[in-house]
Amino acid sequence: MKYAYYPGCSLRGTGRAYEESLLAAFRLLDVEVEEIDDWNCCGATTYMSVDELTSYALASRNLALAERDHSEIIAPCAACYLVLNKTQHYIRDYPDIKLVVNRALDTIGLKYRDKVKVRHPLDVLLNDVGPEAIAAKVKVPLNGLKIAPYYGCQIVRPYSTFDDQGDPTSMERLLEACGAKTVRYPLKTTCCGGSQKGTLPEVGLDLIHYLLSEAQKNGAEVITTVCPLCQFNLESFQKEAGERHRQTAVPVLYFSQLLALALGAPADTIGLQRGFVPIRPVFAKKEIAYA
Amino acid sequence: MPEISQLSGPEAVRVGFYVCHCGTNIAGTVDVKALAGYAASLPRVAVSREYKYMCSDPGQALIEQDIADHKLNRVVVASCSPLLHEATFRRALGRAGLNPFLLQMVNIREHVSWVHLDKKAATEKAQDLVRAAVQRVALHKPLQKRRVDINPSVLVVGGGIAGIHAALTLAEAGKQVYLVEREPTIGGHMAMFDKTFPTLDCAACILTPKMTAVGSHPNIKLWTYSEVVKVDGYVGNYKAQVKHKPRYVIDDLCIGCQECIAACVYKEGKTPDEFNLGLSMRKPIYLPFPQAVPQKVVIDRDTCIEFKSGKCKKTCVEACGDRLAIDFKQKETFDEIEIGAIILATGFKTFAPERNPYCGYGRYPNVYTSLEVERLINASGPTAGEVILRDGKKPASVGIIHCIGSRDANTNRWCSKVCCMYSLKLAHLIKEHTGAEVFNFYIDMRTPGKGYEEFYDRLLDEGVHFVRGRVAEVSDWAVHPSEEGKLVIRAEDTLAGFVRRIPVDMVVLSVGLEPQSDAQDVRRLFNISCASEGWFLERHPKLAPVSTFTEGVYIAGACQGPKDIPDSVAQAGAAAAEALALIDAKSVELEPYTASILEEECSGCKSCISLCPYQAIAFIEEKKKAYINEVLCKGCGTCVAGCPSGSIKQNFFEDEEIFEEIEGVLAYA
Amino acid sequence: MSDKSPDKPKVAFYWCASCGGCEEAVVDLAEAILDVVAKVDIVFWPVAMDFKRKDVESMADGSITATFLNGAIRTSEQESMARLLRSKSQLLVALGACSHLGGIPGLANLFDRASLMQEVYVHPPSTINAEGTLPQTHYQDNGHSVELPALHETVRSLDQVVDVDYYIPGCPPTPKTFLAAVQILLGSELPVKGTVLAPDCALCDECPRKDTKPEKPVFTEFKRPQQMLVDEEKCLLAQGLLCMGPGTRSGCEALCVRGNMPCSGCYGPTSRVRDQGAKILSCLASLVESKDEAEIDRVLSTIPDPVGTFYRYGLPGSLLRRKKPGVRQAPLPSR
Amino acid sequence: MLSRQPSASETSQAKFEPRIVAFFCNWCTYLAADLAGTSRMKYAPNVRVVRLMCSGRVDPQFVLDAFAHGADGVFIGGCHPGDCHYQEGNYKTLKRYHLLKRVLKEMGIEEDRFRLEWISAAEADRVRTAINQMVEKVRDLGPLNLELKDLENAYAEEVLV
Amino acid sequence: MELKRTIKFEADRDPEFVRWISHTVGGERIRHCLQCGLCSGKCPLSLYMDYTPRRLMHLSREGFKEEVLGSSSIWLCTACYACMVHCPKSINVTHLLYALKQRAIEEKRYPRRFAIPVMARQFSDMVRGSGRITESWLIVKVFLRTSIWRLFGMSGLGLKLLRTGRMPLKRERVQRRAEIEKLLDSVAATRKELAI
Repeated sequence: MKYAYYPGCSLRGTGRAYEESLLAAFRLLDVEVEEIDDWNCCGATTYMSVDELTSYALASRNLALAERDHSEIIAPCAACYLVLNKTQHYIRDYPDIKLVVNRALDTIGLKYRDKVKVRHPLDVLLNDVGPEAIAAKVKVPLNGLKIAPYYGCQIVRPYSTFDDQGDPTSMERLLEACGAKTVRYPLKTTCCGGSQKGTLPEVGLDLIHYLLSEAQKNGAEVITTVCPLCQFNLESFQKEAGERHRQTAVPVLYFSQLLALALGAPADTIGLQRGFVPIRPVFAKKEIAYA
Repeated sequence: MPEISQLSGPEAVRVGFYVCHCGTNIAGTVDVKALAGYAASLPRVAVSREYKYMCSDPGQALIEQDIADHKLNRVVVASCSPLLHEATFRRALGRAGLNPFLLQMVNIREHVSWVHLDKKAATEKAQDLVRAAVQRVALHKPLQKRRVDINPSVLVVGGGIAGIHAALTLAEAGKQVYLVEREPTIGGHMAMFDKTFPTLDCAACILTPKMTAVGSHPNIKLWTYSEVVKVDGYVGNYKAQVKHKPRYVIDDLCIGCQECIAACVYKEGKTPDEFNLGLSMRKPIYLPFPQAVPQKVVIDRDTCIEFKSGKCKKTCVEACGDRLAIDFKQKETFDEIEIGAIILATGFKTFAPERNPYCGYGRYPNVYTSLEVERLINASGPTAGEVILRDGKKPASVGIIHCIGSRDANTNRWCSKVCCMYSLKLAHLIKEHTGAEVFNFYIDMRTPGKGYEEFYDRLLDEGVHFVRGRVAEVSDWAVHPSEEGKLVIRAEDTLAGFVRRIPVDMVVLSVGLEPQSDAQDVRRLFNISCASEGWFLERHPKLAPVSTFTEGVYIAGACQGPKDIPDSVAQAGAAAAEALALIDAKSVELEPYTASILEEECSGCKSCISLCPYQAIAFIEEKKKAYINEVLCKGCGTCVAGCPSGSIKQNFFEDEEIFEEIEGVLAYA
Repeated sequence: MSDKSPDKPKVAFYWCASCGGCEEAVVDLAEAILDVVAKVDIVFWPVAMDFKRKDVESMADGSITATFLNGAIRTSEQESMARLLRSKSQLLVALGACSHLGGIPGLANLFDRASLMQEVYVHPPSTINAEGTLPQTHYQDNGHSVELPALHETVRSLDQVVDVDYYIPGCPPTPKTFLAAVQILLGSELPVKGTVLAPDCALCDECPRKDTKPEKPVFTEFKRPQQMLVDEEKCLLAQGLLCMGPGTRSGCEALCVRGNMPCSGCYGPTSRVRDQGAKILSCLASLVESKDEAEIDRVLSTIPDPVGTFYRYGLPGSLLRRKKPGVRQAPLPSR
Repeated sequence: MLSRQPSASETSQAKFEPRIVAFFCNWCTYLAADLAGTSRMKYAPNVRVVRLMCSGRVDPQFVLDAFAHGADGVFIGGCHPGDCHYQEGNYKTLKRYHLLKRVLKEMGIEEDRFRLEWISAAEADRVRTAINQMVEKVRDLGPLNLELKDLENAYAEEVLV
Repeated sequence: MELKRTIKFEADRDPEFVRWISHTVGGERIRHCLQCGLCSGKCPLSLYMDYTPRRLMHLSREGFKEEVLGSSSIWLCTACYACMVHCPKSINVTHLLYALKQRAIEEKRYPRRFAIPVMARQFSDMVRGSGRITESWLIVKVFLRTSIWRLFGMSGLGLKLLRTGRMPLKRERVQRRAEIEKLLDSVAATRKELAI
């Protein structure tokens, strides 16, 4: 089966490494994806918070476009994943929203039939590919690299059904299949501050600090994320957080970067150079012989 | 009684119609005047009236008077559900000399006025239902209830405090009681407690005398380590099969000396002790607790070396000596009993806090459930009554978190009713035993009961902290130096209006009460219903709280819903009294809704025979016809619907009666 | 047909939508027919003697003692003949399954008239009818005009058109059933109006294989006779054949079963049943062995055509009477 | 601002009110409907309940009779499989339902007009939602118009070819 | 010490607001709130809030509109959904906070140059124009309209992003931009027609 692929705006900006590494991993695992033709902004949480109806209409255009050729959409960005899912729920639950959306789509010759399923790459990798299949294809074992997976909020809450909302483990299972060790720490689904870091910068710092320090306290050498905004928040403000609380730097990667690396993708093709905290010394320490 | 045969032609039918206002319960939504007027316009209706409360004495008298004055021979009452007052109005007909089954009730309260808002639509619906009833009742025939004798013995299932009390009450009244308990001892949850609220009297002191009384009562047959596996029959005449699990110790020979336990090849216990919730270890041969009734040891075949390898030295057998009570070859056995009534007192289970990962149970060793703390506090418990943590230290601060698995849409929606009070009790006992600072995190403090609020007041006086807020998280990560090495409880102090983090050494989770995990199997076995949560369903929440929809089966204690000890005992007494009332009537009337074969018309096709789950239908070879044994028939009507030539009829639910009803509701203008 | 009448009773036969088999059954009375004929005057029997409609029209109302009408009502002509005969007759007897319940022609109620016309006159492989010409009720040519009876949208049993006094069931009624019915009608006391003149017990009662029927027949598959070698002794239902006997009135002496074929229900339901198909359906479905929904569906799917099976002779006489009409056509201008 | 007020699209025209005949077993669904009442749940007033002791008493004739007499839908409510007060009457219902559904389909009666639902004595809310759903579905389908007296008229007025 | 009257009168309550909140999408169950405070406890931002989410629930259902719309809490929500998925009464707390935020913007109840509404405005303009968001330009525009100084304060970070190729200056666009406009126009039209 070929999945529809919805990158969303962030994966073309701050989250480029996410897209680069995820697509590389998909290629190496024979997961076929096809980018949705002429997709548009999902409506994102910011839009949703001020003008919901419009955001549903925007999201539904992507759903309707995907539905023409596909039965499942992969949406890697947490915000996009949430918005697309929420749109589906609301169109089902509220007739008014359905009416607005249907009319709007009608004006551009599209129709939404509620036939497409929105899925996160973690879900696809875990349930469609499977950790065993991944383990079998690992070329560069991660040699017990200690990883603190950070899930953040929006891929586990409120709509995700593929993992536990309080204690998700899908990233652990995938990364352990690649030979890494994962560390248990209490904050893996606690909010990083989200877009507040951009609008009310002071607020997010404490949150970021607790996250980083708890992960490190439990032995993490690397933190992995599934969301461009989380990744950005966790790695960009380590210095500021450090000034406040005394803190050592820790690399923050997308889980897909480590996955692709383990599957044998060359390091320079999966956006490793785009991180602010250098990762190569960590790999060197762990004697990870990446390509 | 008037001769009904003379009423055979439809012209002779005279219907009296009565609509009840039920105060404003019905009249508020259904236009009762219009309804009475409408009924009066229907064919065969001789009298049509509306009245404030039809079920009241004057209401019933009205019907009786009309039957005499207007020569009524059919009655339709539009009021509440027939399950509530059909019997009432049938008796009224009986008093007026009319066969009670010439009545039809129309449910315009539960099915109309209470569920609709639009008065016009509700009134129309009521009219349709009334028209159907008037059409149907014309076809009603006089019926006689069947009377059957009642077996005077009673089966009590479950040997917790409710089952014990019910069994003793019945036994004292001279009835034969079978008490079946699936654990090796009776006593239930109450036996695990240390003190009981609010009086703080010792649970063992008040429970063990009752347990012993059960064990020795001549009228009680006590079967522990046993389960009811099959139930047949009907009110007054139930048959049950009881399975006795092998304890590998012969009941009659074991004298409870426990020498075998001391002699076991295991010098120390290696198996988590169920009674102490795994806080201590027991051997493969054990007595659940010192006051267990019966005082008979039991062998756990999963951990006993003899069962695992067959190569044990069997020092237990040696120790038992001439008594020869140990029998590794014991098999399960069965008993068949006949009883007239059944009391279910199967109790509850406590909420498993793993289901709520935020409270840290299973992740942090110093997070305990309330039941575990009961055992810690209990003098005969694993720590001999000392409240100490797993590392042996005494806690200096303790957080008691209420409503774990209660009042939560994500787990159980109900209030477990007993947790506030037992949390107060534990707070008091922990403070008494350790002197620790104790914090109670509660949502609402619920202390309705004699002496309960006073107990709360006492706790406030003792200096226990009360933080009103549902705990969001128990964790071990520190934000503040004072939190290092502690469990941190995070909750909004809703009375203060901000979020607090409170570090403690020990967390006690006040777990809620849940239906037993096999409640659904048990209720199927006894043919009763469960409420959606899984609690056994009573016949009426107020007026028949210990009866069920299956005649002769009663419920007592926490199997019906969360209950504390006084409530469980009261209910057990009530259930015993209901059972006594049934038995002492010596016989009981059964509804006459049975089916019968029209012998002339039956073609003997045998299609019906296998449709009956009660083997009530037999094929009579000589006549080549089917025959229904009325005593065995329970009146479901499945065979009636399945007879391809229409040759079975069911009393009160004859085809033509139902067709009239269907066409009646649809025959609107 | 009272004995007090000085004249011999006057009897009529008529034939509407049917195959003619019922009148064949009358002829099949063989010698016995002579006894009957001796007792009555046949005043109208188009299939045997030359009568015209005007002969009937000229009779006085109620002058025919009994009319035996076979066939369902399908056309305008049949309806008008039924009404005419009703008014001329003291007793109107529906003869045979078609007039009793609608019969085989009644299965047309699964379709609407327009699609039937297409099916018969336009689509058959043996027909070339590119213009889609359909029969007309009215045709004019050369100053002459021809009228043809019109086809109704719905097939009806006789009693859905006119009042019926008695019914003789069967497709066709066996000679024995017919004779017994005539004897009842010639007897001194007439049965209650509306009576079906056959025993009111289901067919199993007189089935020669009755004793071989098990007490717990269960079904895991329904078979058709061509799919198996049919045991000639054993109950057909027990062999998995869909026999309508348990839900069908007796009187035929289980002719089909004796011929190793399952009963297909032509005698209709007993008097206690309003819908023969629903009842046999209820009986057979409840004897399906499984409790699993998918398996239940599988077993029941071995009945390929439930309506055609359970309502073979009685669709118009059933509770639903016909397939729910689609969008009703707009009325055409009247002739 | 987005709200759940009935929108113009919902209230613009007078609705067709379907008539639905329901057969409820005495022990589960009828009790659940009673409970819906005592819980004061509100649901559509379009259903007329006929009480039977067991859903196994529902003769397929009753269903057909209801349709033939003007019902726009028929609803059967029984105990959950395995929970029948009479052990397995509801399984008989299930089997009859499956076959009857096929007959109804062949007879042109839409599937949504005939529904079997297992509702235990405790599931009052399910009574409410099942009835509301069914009423909505049947409302969307429109009147069935099978009522016999209508049919008689229809036959009489039938247009001839 | 300055004294302030804190008493509230019935006239301080806004019944229209109550009606609105309980009928708004997500507000269906607000009356069920039992004020347990779990939402506040779960909220990662509640440590900054003037009114905890729990208090907002109660103030809203009682109609204290001034307090609710004037609260900083509604701007602090990051939509992490922790309150919502754990609410013991299944109240859609996050959705409600969205609704309050929208209402506050509609009624222009926010500080001048407050970043969030500005960001939303910029966001929607950019979507209308391009169909997609180019983060770099969005951030620049937001800071230009709120605090130009912060833009300079952040320049270090911006440079880092530029250097790692994560801040492309090329604007992302959909090809069929007319479709986006039609879509948005249709939503506006329907909204007007149905008055929602």
